Amino acid sequence: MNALDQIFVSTLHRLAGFAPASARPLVSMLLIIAGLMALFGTCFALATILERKTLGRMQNRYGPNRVGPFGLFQPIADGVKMLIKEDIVPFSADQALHFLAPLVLTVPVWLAFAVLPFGRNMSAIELDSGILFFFAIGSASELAVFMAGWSSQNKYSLLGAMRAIAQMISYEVPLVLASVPALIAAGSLSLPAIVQAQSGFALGWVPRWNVFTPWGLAGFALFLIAATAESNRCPFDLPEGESELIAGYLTEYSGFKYALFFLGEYLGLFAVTGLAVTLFLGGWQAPAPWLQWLPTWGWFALKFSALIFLFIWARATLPRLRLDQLLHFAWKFLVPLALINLVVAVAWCKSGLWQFPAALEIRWLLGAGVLAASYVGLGRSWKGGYPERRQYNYAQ
Amino acid sequence: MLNEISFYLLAALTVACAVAAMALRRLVHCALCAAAAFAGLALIYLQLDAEFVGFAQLLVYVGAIAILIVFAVLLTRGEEAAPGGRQSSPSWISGVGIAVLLLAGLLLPILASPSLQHGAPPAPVPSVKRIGEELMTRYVLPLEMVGVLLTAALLGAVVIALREPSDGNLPGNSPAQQRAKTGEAMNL
Amino acid sequence: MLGRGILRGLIETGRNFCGSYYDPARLTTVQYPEEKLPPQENARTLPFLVYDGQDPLAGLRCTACTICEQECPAHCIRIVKDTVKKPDYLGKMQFHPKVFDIDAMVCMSCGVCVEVCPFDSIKMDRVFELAQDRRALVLHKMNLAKSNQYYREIHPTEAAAVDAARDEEQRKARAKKAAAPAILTP
Amino acid sequence: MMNPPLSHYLLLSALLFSIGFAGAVARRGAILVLIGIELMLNAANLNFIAFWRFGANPQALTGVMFVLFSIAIAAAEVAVGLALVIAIYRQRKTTRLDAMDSLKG
Repeated sequence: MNALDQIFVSTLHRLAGFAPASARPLVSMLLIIAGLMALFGTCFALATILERKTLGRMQNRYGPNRVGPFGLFQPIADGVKMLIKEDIVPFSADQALHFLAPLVLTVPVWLAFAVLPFGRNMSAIELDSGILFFFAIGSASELAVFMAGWSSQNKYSLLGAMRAIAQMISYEVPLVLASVPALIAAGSLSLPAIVQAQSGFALGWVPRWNVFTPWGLAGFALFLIAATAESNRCPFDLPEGESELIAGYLTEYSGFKYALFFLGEYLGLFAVTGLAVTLFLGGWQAPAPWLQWLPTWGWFALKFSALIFLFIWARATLPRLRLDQLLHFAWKFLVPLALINLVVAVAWCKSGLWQFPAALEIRWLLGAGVLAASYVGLGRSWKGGYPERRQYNYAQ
Repeated sequence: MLNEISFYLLAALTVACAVAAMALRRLVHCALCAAAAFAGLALIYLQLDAEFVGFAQLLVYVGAIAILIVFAVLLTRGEEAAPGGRQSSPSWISGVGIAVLLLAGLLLPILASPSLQHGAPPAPVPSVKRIGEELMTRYVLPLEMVGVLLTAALLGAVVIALREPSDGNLPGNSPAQQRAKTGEAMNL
Repeated sequence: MLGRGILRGLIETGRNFCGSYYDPARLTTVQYPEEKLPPQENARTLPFLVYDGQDPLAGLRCTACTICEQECPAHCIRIVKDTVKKPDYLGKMQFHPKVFDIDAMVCMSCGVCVEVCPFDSIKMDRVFELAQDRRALVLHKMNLAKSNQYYREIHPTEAAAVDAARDEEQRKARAKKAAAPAILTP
Repeated sequence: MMNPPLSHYLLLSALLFSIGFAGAVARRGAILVLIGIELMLNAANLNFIAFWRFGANPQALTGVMFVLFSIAIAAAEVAVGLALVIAIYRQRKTTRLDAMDSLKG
């Protein structure tokens, strides 16, 4: 374990060494919290600017490049603008809830980072049921969305909140179902154990990541789709679609509370991307044996930014889904596919004991065949499956 | 020492939220305080080193049941528009009285019996694997039955709450619409 | 197969993203203040008065015939005739405008004044950076007058045609003048 | 790292139980009665976990199992209960329990 790889862990121990022995765990935990918040704070700032620049580049334009070199000071300008803007609270709003909603949204999201393994023994807390903690924290954000929608006391934000909750609940099911195969393969709920289970290289050079197994690939795709929906991002950003309901549950918020909501949304995206990297892309494992000298947290950061680019890419390309198509898609396509994927994953793990020569290739083809067949089968019922013509009784 | 402070703090928070959930006038605030009480309880489970149960409680109660309650409150909002009469039944004094008697009935044996005063044994090593094995070996029948029960509850809830055409005068159910739905020509 | 459309879309935006770094066709933005698009030849914003020679006042082609003032749909032109007459390019004695105001706020750059002007004295300009801190947007004769060279620069073909026609008329007038004295003398 | 004695946990769960009971009995709104019942259920769960933690043999996960199943069943119960409340509200435009006396003799 070279020094560069453990640089953060050793600096943490050195810094925590200054504190008296009794307060050492507390001080080291505070240092970790400060480090994580600083890291993901700058990540949030960078993400806003990189997203707008990448969106621009994908639409044949530059993206913000006026504030600072290549527009890198744009997040500072946005931050200052957000702080300076007046924080208007509607008169009829439910003051207490209106104030609490952004807090209840962002605080749990910060907690979700505690459990992600950023590098070799670099996860804040190694919980035995880490992933259950992650999903429990993730589900608290729906309550915050409801509080935001309800406390603004206006029709549009309540409708936006209802849509957002309906979407987040119906996409939490495929999200959890898509992550279960990775747990089965690793045989444990704790994230560092899942990453450990993906170490090593099959056939000498193929890393043993979950994404290189048939059920892993399908699970990874399902997980990403459900993740975009969980964090209300582009193809599924109906609740805060500007053209739809002004800004959905964010309508009555301005100034710093609005910025907090955005921080919450981006942190939710980072947390779920971190989980996707841990579950399917082998966390901080190096992709090839001769690349293992690079620091492990470097690999995590690389995969993390690749996935973030994928989310931004989807946002630049895909049009917004209507609410009934969105829910239709979740319940009638993602959930059945996730269940089939679960069955294939169990069959894959059980068939690990086959010893005859081409066992791996046969298992791979079998799994991929079943999944492709079910994908095409379910897809056919979905292709062009516009819901039946709605009868507008008044409009006739 | 840290454990005791955290326990008393969490206990106070949970009881306060529970009382608020029962006493507040506006239903939405009650529902949210109830969610806070459930979350407080989940933290107490964590403090008791029951990790898996704490997260399960957080996931099921705060993530799902609180939203269900809040949705139910929203779907039956006609009530608040006409705040006829007081929130609690006329004989609420006796209700609370019985509750206090119940509390006293519970407290006396707890405080009296010496066997309950002992401290905690060393923390058991948390292992989800043990829970998994237990679920799959000794409790496999209850697990399947709970699965069946949940499916039945899911379908039952949907069927009960589904909007039947024969309901009261709802927008989509006026006689004119009825005929339209049954395909009779509506000569406009 | 479900998802083919999504993939094609992703590939297209992906090519946009990569292409924007090397292929000019995929990055068409003009950074306005630094780079400027060459304006089109038939672009028009506000009218201006053309003058020949060097002195803007003396060489002004406008003969204050007020046709443009009457024809202007937005009524944004105001002309006050001068009393003294001066010879124009054909030697004929013509009036000249003492005051020639165009209210730039009202002018909708329709170009009707250019069409109706018999003396080719008012043409459409191309300059669009008119923002200023003062409210003085009534353009007086002095700021309206611009040389013929400028006109030839901004509308080359049109200016060439106008100059050719004017030279033709001047040549015909000079020829007529050369022929006319023969009649008078005998 | 002294843990508070077992009796404190039992006091807390008794307190929660009585609060839930008081709410269920005293309040008129059907949804509030359901919340009260939820609180009573949670109080019972707390007892199980407290006895499991302070019990002689924490390896036997009976308490934890019981609470897991109780949470699942409580979720099912709330779902059906709220569906009933909504169905009744749709019929009678009220959730006040004392207005639902059509079966009274």
